[in-house]
Amino acid sequence: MSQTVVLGVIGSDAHVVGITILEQAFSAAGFDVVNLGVQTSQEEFAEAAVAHDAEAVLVSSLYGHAEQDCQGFHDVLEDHGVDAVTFIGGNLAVGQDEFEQTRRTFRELGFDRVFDSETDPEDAIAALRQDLQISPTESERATINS
Amino acid sequence: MSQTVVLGVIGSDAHVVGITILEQAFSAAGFDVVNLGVQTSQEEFAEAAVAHDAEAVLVSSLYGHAEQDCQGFHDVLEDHGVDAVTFIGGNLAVGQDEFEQTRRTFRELGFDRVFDSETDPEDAIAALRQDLQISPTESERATINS
Amino acid sequence: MIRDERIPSDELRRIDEEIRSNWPTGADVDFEEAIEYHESLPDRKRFADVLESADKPLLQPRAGVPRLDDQIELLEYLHREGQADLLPTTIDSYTRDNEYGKAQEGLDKARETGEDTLNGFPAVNHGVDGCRELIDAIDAPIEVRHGTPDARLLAAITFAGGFQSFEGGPISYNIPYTKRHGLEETIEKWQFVDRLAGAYTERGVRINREPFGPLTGTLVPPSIAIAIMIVEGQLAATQGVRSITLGYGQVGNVVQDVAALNALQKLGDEYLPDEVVVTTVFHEWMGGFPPDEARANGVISLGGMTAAIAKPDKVITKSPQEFQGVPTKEANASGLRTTRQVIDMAIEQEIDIDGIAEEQDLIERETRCLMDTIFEHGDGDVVRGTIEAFDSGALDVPFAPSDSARGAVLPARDDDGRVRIFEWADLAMDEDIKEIHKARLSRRADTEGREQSFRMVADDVDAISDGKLIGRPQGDV
Amino acid sequence: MIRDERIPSDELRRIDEEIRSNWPTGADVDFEEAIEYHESLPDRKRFADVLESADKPLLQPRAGVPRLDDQIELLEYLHREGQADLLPTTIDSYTRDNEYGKAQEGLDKARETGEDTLNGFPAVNHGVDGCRELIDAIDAPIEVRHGTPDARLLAAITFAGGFQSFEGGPISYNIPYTKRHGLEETIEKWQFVDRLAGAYTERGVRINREPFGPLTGTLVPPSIAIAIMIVEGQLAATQGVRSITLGYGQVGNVVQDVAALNALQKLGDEYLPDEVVVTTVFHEWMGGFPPDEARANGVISLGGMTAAIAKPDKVITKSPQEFQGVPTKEANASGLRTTRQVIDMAIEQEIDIDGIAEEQDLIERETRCLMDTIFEHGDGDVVRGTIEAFDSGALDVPFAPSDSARGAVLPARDDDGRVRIFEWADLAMDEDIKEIHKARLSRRADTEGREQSFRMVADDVDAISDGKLIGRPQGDV
Repeated sequence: MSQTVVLGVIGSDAHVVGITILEQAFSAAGFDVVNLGVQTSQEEFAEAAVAHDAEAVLVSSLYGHAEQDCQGFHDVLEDHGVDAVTFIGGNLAVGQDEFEQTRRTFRELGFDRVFDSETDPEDAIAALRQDLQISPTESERATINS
Repeated sequence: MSQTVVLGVIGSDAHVVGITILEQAFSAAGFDVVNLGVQTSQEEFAEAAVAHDAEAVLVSSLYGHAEQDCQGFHDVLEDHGVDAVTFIGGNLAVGQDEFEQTRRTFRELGFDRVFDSETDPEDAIAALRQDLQISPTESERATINS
Repeated sequence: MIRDERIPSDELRRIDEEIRSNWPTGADVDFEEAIEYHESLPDRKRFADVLESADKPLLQPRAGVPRLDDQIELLEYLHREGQADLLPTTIDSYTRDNEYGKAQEGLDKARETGEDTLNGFPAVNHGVDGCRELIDAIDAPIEVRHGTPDARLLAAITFAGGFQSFEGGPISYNIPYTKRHGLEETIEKWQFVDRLAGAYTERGVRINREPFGPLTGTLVPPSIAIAIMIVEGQLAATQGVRSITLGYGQVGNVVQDVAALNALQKLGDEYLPDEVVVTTVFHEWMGGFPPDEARANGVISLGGMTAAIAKPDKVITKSPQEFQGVPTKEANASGLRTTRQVIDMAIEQEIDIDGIAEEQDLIERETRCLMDTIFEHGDGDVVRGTIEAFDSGALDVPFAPSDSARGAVLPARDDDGRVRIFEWADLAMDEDIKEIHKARLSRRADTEGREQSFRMVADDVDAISDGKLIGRPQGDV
Repeated sequence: MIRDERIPSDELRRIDEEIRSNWPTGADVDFEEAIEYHESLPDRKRFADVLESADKPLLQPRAGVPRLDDQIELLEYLHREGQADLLPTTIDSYTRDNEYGKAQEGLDKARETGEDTLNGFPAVNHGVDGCRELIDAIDAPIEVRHGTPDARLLAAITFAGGFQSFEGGPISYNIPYTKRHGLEETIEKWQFVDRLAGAYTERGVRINREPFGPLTGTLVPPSIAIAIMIVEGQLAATQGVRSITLGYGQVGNVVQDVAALNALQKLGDEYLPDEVVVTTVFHEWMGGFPPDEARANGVISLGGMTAAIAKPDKVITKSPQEFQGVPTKEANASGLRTTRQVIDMAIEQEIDIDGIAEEQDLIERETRCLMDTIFEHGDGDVVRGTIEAFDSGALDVPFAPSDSARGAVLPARDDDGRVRIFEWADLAMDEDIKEIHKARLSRRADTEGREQSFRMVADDVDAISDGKLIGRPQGDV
């Protein structure tokens, strides 16, 4: 049975190219992809995750306001009873100099993995496969993220 | 009877394009042109003016050292008994911001007319025709030079 | 249910009054007085005439800042130092969302602090008089550029304010710009904009209209862009517009770009009514730019070279600072001059490249397939047909953020760098054309020793900013 | 009376010892030890191999500063930030005049004050060890570029110092560079340089030799440049050189430039012995540049575009600061990256322009006329033929400052921007070819409504720096 991932660009962000490519990549990798498109609210992510019984929620953001758009996101997911793996990726801060700092910020917000905008779709797919099959140790996780 | 002009690039300067064009322009305008080419010394100008009984000596300089190269030039001409009209043109100073200052400098060195590097050959020809036929007033001269 | 029909005069007046009441500056619009103002403008400020009578491609940058005096200074600079032939006024994002109150706050703050708190010129807030101060100050024609789904009030004020060219359209300012505006809704709103431009036109003030050709700016197959340009041209013509500039965004393959511009002009002339003067505008590369001014200048120059060969009526230039967003005025002028130098050095040369006619023929056939499906979907009505065709996926735009388009079609470059369609989804296209694309992409796959896959699409999206045209696998081929 | 004959070994040794005694550093040259040093260099520093095995045009800038550490830093920068494939070391003017004493003073002063009192790297003064420090430090092949009529000591020291490529030749470093050096004199000196390169080649160290193609850099008709390249290639081959890179300077007309590069490769292969590997180098525009970096980038990009189509083995790049003389290292790297971006975006595209074959045919016919006249003037000896042909004016270079060339031939652009010959003087050319040029120039005269005259020549010389290719009369046509 194939696994379902919900995909979207959060907030008022209208950058569509990245998620279009992710949609194709995850579909080709055998996932059922629900692509919510651009300008997706926290509630829309949560509702779609419930409706499709999603194993993973993949959030994209490219316009630099991700931190603001993701405040309380995991509370909303919890309120809807969503217990999915959550990834976020893109240009997550206006300055990209200190990505480790950005990663910490989004891990603290509740995301399981944090990717920068240079990440290949294949890396995200490999990471998700790992997360959905076996619970990786912290050290493995660190290796894949870096 | 056509009139003879001696033409050359003074000093160690090897810029040949300008005098090649001047040679053509003055020839086409009916002058007999003696083109001494690049890297011509003060003595070579003077000797050629004598040998060809030149009405005019046209000096070109494009590498920014004209003032140095022309020190004492009119003394050398006088020593050889040359009584020709003398023009100089080109990039006559390293900074071209104050061309009026440059013009004064070369007028003081003894040149009858001083042209910047943007001057059309036609303007130099018109000026020479005037100088060889009638003695222009100072005001006319100023008009043509400007 | 809206159709491609001219808005009656009384309906035009009714909507005009209604939308002008949305914001106080709307009250200052007086059509008759505006006609007089336009008639008072010198020939060199008449956009349509200047564009249509030019004997070489005219250059136009993008530029907009909130304060009037700054905007005047900026446009004067680009005119003087960039030698721009035509000037723009780019509108801010709040105005694009019809949030005139927020735009006013931003403008007030900009006036107080001197900082640019808006990303463009809020023309509605500046009102008719503010616009005219700009028109009076600048010694060249100026176009309004924006990205507004509902641009009715903006049009009413800027037309009365003396602007004679207005970018956008119901598809081209919907599909790439917004998620939730329905196509029927934006078509209705733009019918008003075009009808208003038509009303000026009837009185001898030909307002130039320019559909936004690059669409999503990312590897848009030429035929899709051209079909949408023709549709928007037809809609504008129905409402009385008589000067229409169809747009196209550079894909970076010279043969395909020249062929596309040729096809755009030819099909535009063919599909639009005879009384419309059709011109073309070429947008320098609208995709991702290299994060390096030197390399960006190379991208800009390739655009200039293409323009020198295809000779569109207008070129919208990019700046070497494209990567970092809004350029300084110096960089903006620099992009203009680099483009000008390349065009002026190359345009007198006879550069006839093999294969342009064949590529143009392919683009024309594809475009006709799309126009035919629109016609069929709408039983002959282009408005209905466009809505239904987007709805069925028979018409589609790659990478479209809008819910009004499927965004299921995916492009990829072939082995020569031309943009082909890799994923057709439900796009209405003859099978033999699909076979041609497939064969071309298959050749690329062979060259690269990999399967045709979405991976090529992803690689191609990044290729130019990475310094190449085609997204080959790492390690080269 | 010198002829095109190989210098015998004992004569080579005699001259070598003599010239090495001209300056103290000459004593450090030991041929056998130098061979060992060259053999120790990694493949990626072997100039001929790297150039000849490249699968796309390699880029090389110009650069030279007096101090060794500064030169290392400069080349490292251009390699890293400019992504130059091949690096240069440009020699200072005193060394070019064999004034090693003055060069030493300048170098000493540069070392004391940190200021660059020389306009290049005085390789003779740095000596064999100094050169090797540079070769060791830089992870790419490096060429010596100069402009020296008598480059014998420079060659002896730089070859022993590990350089494997050496620009120049007896005509190309005489005619455009100096007034009073006789051609017979420079040929004799360069026979030694080539013979020394040949001696290394015999031992497996293939020194690449590169005649300077642009000559006077000002509207040089392609066939004149190509004929001189072939002659210098022949002279080098006679002395045992086996890797020869023939040069050509962009004239700015894409069709003519591509045709000329094609003809250069073809005729080079044909006229030079089979054992010579012939490659080509394309110099970006060597004439006057616009006094504006933005416009200069346009000129540079047109060069990149031409290179992408013609695919020469090497491109010598210009910088956007060309107008003001020696560029900063940043501007130098910027010219490299702009060129790289244009080439990489365009090179995979199939861009076959009509008329290239015809233009190439014309260039080849013209070149053969010149080669024939050289052969005839020399009774079959290329050295004698060259000297006599220049003497009679049957061979000539426009705008030549040297007394060794008449400099009576004058070029002008035709209506398409191709460089034609307006004033033939005594140049040996078939009448039907002259008629073709005349007809092309006549068409331009008609377009411009003026007579063919020297005025066109003057206008064309300034045209590119004024922003156009063709020097049309003011007010345009």
